[in-house]
Amino acid sequence: MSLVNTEAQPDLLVVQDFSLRFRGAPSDQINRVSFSVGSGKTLCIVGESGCGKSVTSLAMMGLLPAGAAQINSGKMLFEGQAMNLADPKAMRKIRGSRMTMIFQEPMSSLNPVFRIGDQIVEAVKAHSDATDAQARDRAVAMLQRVGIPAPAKRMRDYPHQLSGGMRQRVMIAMALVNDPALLIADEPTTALDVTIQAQILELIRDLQAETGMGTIMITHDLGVVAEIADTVAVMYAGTVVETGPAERIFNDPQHPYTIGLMSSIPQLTGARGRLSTVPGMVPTARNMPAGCRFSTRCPFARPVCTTEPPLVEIGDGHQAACHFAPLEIKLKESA
Amino acid sequence: ADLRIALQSDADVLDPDQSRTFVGRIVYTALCDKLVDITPDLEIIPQLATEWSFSEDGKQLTLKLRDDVVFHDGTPFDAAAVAANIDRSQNLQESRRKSELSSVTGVEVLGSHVVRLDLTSPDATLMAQLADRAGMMVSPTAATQAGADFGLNPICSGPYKFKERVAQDRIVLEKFEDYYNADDFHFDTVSYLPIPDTTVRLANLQSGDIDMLERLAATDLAQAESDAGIQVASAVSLGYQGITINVANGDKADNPWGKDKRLRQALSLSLDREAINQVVFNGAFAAGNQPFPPTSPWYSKDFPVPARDVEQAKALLAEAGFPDGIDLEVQVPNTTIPLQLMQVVQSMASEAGIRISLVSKEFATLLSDQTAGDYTASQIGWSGRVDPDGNIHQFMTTDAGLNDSKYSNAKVDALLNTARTSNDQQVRKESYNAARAILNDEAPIVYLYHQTWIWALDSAISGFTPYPDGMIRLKGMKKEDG
Amino acid sequence: MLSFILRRVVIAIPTIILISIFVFTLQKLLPGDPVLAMAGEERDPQVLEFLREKYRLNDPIPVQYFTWIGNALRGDLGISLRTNQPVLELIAQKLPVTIQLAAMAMIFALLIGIPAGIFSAVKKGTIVDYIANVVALSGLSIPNFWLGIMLILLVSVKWKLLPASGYVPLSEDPVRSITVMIMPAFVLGTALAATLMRHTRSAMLGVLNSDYVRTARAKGLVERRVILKHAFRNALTPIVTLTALLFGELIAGAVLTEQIFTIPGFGKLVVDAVFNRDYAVVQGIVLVTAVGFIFMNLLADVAYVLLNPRLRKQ
Amino acid sequence: MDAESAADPVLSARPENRVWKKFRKHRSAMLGGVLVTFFVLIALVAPILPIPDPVATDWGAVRKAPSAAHWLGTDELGRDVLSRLVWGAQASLLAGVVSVAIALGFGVPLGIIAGYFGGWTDAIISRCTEALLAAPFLILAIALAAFLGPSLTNAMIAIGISATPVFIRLTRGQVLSVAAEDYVESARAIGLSTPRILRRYILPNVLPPVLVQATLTVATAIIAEASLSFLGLGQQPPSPSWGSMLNTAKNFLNQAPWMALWPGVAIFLVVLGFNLLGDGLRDALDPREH
Amino acid sequence: MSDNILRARGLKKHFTTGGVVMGTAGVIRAVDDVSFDVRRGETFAIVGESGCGKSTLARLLMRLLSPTEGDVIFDGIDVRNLKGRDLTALRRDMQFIFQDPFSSLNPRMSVGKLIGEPLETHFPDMSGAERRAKVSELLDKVGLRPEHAERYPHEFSGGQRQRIGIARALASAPKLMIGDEPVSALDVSVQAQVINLLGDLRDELGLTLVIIAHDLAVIRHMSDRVAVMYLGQIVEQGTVDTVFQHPRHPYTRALLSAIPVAAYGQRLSQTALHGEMPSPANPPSGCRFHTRCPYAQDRCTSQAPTLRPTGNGEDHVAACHFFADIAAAEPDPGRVGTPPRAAGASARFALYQDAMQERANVRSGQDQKQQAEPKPFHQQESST
Ligand SMILES: Nc1ncnc2c1ncn2[C@@H]1O[C@H](COP(=O)(O)OP(=O)(O)OP(=O)(O)O)[C@@H](O)[C@H]1O
Ligand SMILES: Nc1ncnc2c1ncn2[C@@H]1O[C@H](COP(=O)(O)OP(=O)(O)OP(=O)(O)O)[C@@H](O)[C@H]1O
Ligand SMILES: [Mg+2]
Ligand SMILES: [Mg+2]
Repeated sequence: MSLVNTEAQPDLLVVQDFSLRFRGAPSDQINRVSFSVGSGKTLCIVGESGCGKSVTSLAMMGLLPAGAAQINSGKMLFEGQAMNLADPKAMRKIRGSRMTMIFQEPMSSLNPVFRIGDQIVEAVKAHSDATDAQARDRAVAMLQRVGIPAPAKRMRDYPHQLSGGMRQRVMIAMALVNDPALLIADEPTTALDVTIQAQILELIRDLQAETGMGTIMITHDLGVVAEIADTVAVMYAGTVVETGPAERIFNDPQHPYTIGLMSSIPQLTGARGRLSTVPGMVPTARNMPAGCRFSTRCPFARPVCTTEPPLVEIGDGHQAACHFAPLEIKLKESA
Repeated sequence: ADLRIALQSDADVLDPDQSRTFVGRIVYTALCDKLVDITPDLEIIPQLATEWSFSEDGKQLTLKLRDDVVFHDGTPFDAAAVAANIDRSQNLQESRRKSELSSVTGVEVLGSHVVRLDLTSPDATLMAQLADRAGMMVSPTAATQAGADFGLNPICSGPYKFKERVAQDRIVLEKFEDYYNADDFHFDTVSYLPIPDTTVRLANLQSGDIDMLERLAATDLAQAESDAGIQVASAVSLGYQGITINVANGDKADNPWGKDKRLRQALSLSLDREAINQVVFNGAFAAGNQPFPPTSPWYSKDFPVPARDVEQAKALLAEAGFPDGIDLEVQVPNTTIPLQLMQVVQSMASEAGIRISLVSKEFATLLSDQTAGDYTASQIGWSGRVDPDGNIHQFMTTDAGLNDSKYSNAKVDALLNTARTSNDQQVRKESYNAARAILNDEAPIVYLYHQTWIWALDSAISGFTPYPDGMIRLKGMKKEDG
Repeated sequence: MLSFILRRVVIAIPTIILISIFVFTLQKLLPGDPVLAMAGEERDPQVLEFLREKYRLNDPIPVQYFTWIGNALRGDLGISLRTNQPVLELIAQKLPVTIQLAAMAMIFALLIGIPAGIFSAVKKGTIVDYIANVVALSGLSIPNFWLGIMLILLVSVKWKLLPASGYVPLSEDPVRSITVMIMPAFVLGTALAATLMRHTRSAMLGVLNSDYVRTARAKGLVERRVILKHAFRNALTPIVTLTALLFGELIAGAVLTEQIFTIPGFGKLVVDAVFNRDYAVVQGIVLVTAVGFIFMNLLADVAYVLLNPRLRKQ
Repeated sequence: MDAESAADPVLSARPENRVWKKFRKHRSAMLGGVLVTFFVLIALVAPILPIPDPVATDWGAVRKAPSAAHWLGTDELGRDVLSRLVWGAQASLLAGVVSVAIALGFGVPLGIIAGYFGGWTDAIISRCTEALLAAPFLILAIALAAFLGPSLTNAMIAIGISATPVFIRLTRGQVLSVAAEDYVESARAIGLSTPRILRRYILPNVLPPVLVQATLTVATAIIAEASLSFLGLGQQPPSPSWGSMLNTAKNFLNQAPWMALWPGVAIFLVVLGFNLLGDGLRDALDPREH
Repeated sequence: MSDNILRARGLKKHFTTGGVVMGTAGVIRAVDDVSFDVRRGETFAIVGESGCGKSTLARLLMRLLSPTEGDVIFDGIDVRNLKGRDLTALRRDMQFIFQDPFSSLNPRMSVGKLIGEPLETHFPDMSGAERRAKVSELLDKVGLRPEHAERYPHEFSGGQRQRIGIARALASAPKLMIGDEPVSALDVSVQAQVINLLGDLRDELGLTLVIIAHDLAVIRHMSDRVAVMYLGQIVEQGTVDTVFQHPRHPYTRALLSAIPVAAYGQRLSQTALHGEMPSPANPPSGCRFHTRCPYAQDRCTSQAPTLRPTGNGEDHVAACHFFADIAAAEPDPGRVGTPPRAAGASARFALYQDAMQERANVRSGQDQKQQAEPKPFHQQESST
């Protein structure tokens, strides 16, 4: 469905072994995270609330509060170039032009006191020498593109005059107005209801097909993932526990956490039995277990789980970080 | 040139018949001429009246007037104007000069510039009154027109005429070119600026923002004297400060302090007045024990400022039945100097066993409490008058206007009335001395000290003469350019 | 917008009446007889009684109040018992002075307080923030009269840089008028600056954490623009409300500063009037300040609406 | 479901302890605490300190500069400035704390009532607040001083009353936002009575900003006592207060600057102390701070 | 059984807005003429788009808001004019679970206090010790430990906090619990925990539940009957199975088709619904859905449809002029099941279930309900 042939291209963004620790925390909040996304492709990062999805994406944008966190390892290659997160100037150049982001909260992410038109125009002018008129034209075109009717008129609206869905579309327009190579969308539809959500997802898909933009979509809604992902990374407590093509993740999940996650979704068809759950909660930095971070909640946990499981390739780019992957075989072996 | 004078407070209404404040009188010296004036030695000298004489029985006063005088509005000054002025002072309902002229029964215009005042009885104080606000002549034309609102645009015959007034900011007078003696006045305008804070007043002089100030704080004297750019002049005032004790004014008088003169004597004895002067006023003021300062001819030498005698004070207390001391509550105006003064008094009296507690009140409250008799003792003073009568009669005679102590003694009444109606200096002096003998013993007012007026001037100013009445007479004053 | 303002004005009327009743009653309860207070050393009972009658001080308080408010409605605020000047004229004389002083003090406070507040919020937790706060708190704690006299002694007496006191109307000599006001405005402004600084700081701290500031950064805007445009514009609302409140207070609250710098403004007028029990003057000033107070709050509300598009009419 | 407890992050410290802990870590708040405690101690132990009688005059040593005999110099009546400073601490701190207590005592309940009930109650309270704000402080002070006597207590009452409107406004505004919180609605849903909701739900949640404002106002009140003394309505002579000391010293700024310096410094330090304390308290109570 | 515990009749709630500052007082018709019955012991669900008036309706039922018009009858009592003691009694019998577990608990009260408070109010005779025991029992019931009573809400995760809210609601032993989006703020795994808990409690205590949600899967999972709201009105109502299998109102159809399915290869072919929901301050004339309805005709713009039976089961009603035509033209959207997983994957899921079961059994000594077989949540008794 992609109009751009991405086969021969190197990955748009490669994150390798990325670790990050908040000031004063006893352990790394983000632990050796690796993933990549290609042009025109969509990577979905899923995981329970608080597992570090937003922190990771903010770190990539260089938007973590100054001095709050320290990066302990890892490198990021963006369009083949290493990004230096410590260089705010360089980051600012990329940010908003080549790499853009939409946030979870459409209600609060737009500045309430400026017209939406001005906010988009500002984004254009921050990265080009466009005249006011040119910038304005681009903004109007972009609003049109994201499906806002009468965009020239809407430019003069303030955020509060728009509904949640429209606001999120404005955010998307703002993110896309500079033709970014990569869009990071942090739970862009969580605050919206299903009908609006469907509209937004369709929009992102269309734009991607049209411009060849790579997308990282962060969510914990597996329905959304199934809808849009090419590849999926499942995160748990700051680590990537499983990653691979969407099809493999849904049809052949390997990590117990992924399985737990999948089992806890209520279904629209079939029997309405008791839901399966992942008991307990994500450990915080203060009581991070040694070794496998999921071990405290894993029904299969064994003594070996106190050592860190490597992310092992299962095939087709499908990797899982579990000593027992694939479960049904390994467990039998160990039993 | 402009002469800028800083006053301690803002003047009240600028109508000589209605005004009440000391600073107002300072403004009048430039604005309104009087029938007569005084010398620094308190002798009466001509101003608008060139000559005057009392009839044999002392019941008629004939005045000859200058004939070259016009009011600021062009109305000529003549005998009729005098008659109109006296009439206004006596009959304008708002007039506060009524009591000052109470002895005058009629005014006879004898010629265009001769006038005769008819009196009920001889009045020794009259000339002194005519040397002050009661003798100030306002334009009868303007006065008739403006009525009680005259003060908004006062028109007199002084060397300067009213230009503008911004409440609490300035009163500006400009030179009156038709003044008969205009050549003796060297400033084109005079501005009076109220600056209440003494430190700030001095700072303004030092920084050159003003040319002259009145009532320099005694404690700032040394500093002002050491400043080459500043000269200082001073004169002991006509007034006094003391502690008035409630002897018969309502229920509050019904206590040992009101009933037993020995306590009041003890209080007086417990104080070292010279030390008070030294501590509070750097010695610049004058210690006192009478309504007149020791330098005054009216001061009774028989009762010199008493030396402190704590033992004697204690003895008196014991005699009165308070061997273990006694409490006394004194109300004080809530300003710095009275509070400081009373703290010294408090400290000294305590050594004699008099335990003073101070209640500071803001002046309006203090005054109404005092009139109403709602006090035991009150620290208050009097700004002083040229004639001795003004400092004593209204305070010490039965039912007199300012007798808040409600002191009443027939003998004192008789003596003070005699002094008032006699034109014989000797008789007056003896009457005052006799009254003093009684009052010193009864002590309804414990006198403490006499203020000294201290002026600080830019050293470029010459020709200023200090007067004990605290006024600033501009005649002959000059400022060298520099 | 117009109807909003109109309604606010209508609401203000009972408030003003309430205030005038309140102050009137309170004044009448004060001890001290105005006529006696004014008489000072000259208390002729006859004259005093006449004056009491003349100024209707013997009437029952409600009658006095209705007389006063009746006259006030006809534009007659009475005359000063002390100087016989019409109160309206006094107010006309003082109002420009007071407004000039308050405005200059406010400008000082804004010029110092807001940048300092922004700066210390952005640099929260650093030594810069710490110093800014300590300086601000010193500004808050130094009594006005102390600072005022010290400034006069240093700047005027010692260095002879600025006039020590006095007031020149702006219309007469603008340069001198402003020069003379610099020190008092500064003295008056310091405490305000401190208050503003601390409020700006906390408002900015709140806003800097907001999602839309993050959005602005995500757009790749330079930091200065993010802070001054996106963050500060949103922090402005509480600051405007506060500024209006403070300005209202300034109009009546500059007593000590006016005393020291002998500025003939409302503060000194009202103090003298209170001490002299010059009721008409006090009442007149309270009326004007109350109106001013309400007007400032109205302005703040208007600004609030202008600053906050959410409150504007669709 | 008990499985969940296994991974429970056990946070042993109770919130109060954590507030205290955060507070203790707050360097400037601790500095503030030390300052305030120091002055409170001084005020308390003044009678047993080996210092001269604060009201003992000495005509021989009027306005003497600091020396070995008088560490901070003497005042216009030869009294020891250090001793007066120490004894004055009590009046000044009382002025600060009591007047704020008064303002809190009236302002917070009225603000809560106005904010929670709205409508007429609110209109009446708000209009009265405005009236109080527009009335000159001076009139209030004089009226109280006259009716009750110009003592320190009445100065405190006057300051307290005049500070009340601010607390009414602050509390009211805060209540408006707290009353809209879900947990207040949840309290109603559970069937709690209104007084209980006001006491348990509204009050504790409006209090933090009010408390912070209060510590700021303590400072303002100490200065206001100075201003009232300046107008003659504070501590009665010869008993010292920092305000009245400054007030007197004002007349001797030229000859005896130390008379003004020390009470000025003391006020500054206490004000600083309370403000730092207020800052620390706000940070410690704010869950977003860490 | 047809014993109705709660009846809503012609409920309306109109808010006036804008009056304060701008003078343009507008009327928001948040709930506009809603009637329904809730049967004793069933789970009744209300779904609808954000802003359609679900929360307002819930607050009306609880009498946290007074209706502009209409009545709520709870257990035969008209709730409308209750005051004082009677209102307290009502609140004992009817309890509320809030949408947001983070904001609905007073941050300054310990969990024990929070849960003990309704006990104090409703059972004032209870001694302190009894109350503490009861709090422990309640905590245990919702799967928390008695020690948790000492702690404060912010020390808990979202799921745990929602349980505290539930324990609190349970404290007064209510007959009816209304949950305003009790799981919307939670992520899937926590959501599953809370859904299970509510099901267990219902079975155990015989509660009636009214659940508000906008997640249809959740609703289908939990409830017996469902009402679909659009812009302040109920547009369709019926048993869950009927509504999900034979949706009649075009809005319900759109809703159902917009749900993304968490299974690979289930992409939605097209956007179900275009446009935005109109403002309740200015609702469209006629059928409120006509502005977005793909089947809208002239009549829809002028004439408001009323709820009428669809013929699919006695309870199924829908408010659309043309639902019969539409149903004839478009087949009911069949729901495709999850495609079969690879054999290994299926085994893995089974293993996981077993392991979870085992894990639960280990603790069964202290917690009986954990060892029960995955009980069908759907209750037989409620289907008619
Ligand atoms: N500035 C910070 N300082 C310290 N810890 C932080 C900070 N920001 C986030 N964290 C912690 O990092 C962890 C990961 O947070 P993050 O926001 O990335 O979660 P998430 O996966 O995006 O969750 P959600 O689905 O709720 O958005 C959380 O435990 C959070 O408390
Ligand atoms: N107190 C109020 N004043 C004015 N309007 C209100 C008030 N409460 C709710 N509304 C409006 O009523 C409408 C219905 O709101 P309600 O909260 O009931 O929606 P909801 O269906 O619960 O939405 P959500 O799914 O977002 O919770 C909305 O337009 C809302 O803005
Ligand atoms: Mg997140
Ligand atoms: Mg809702």
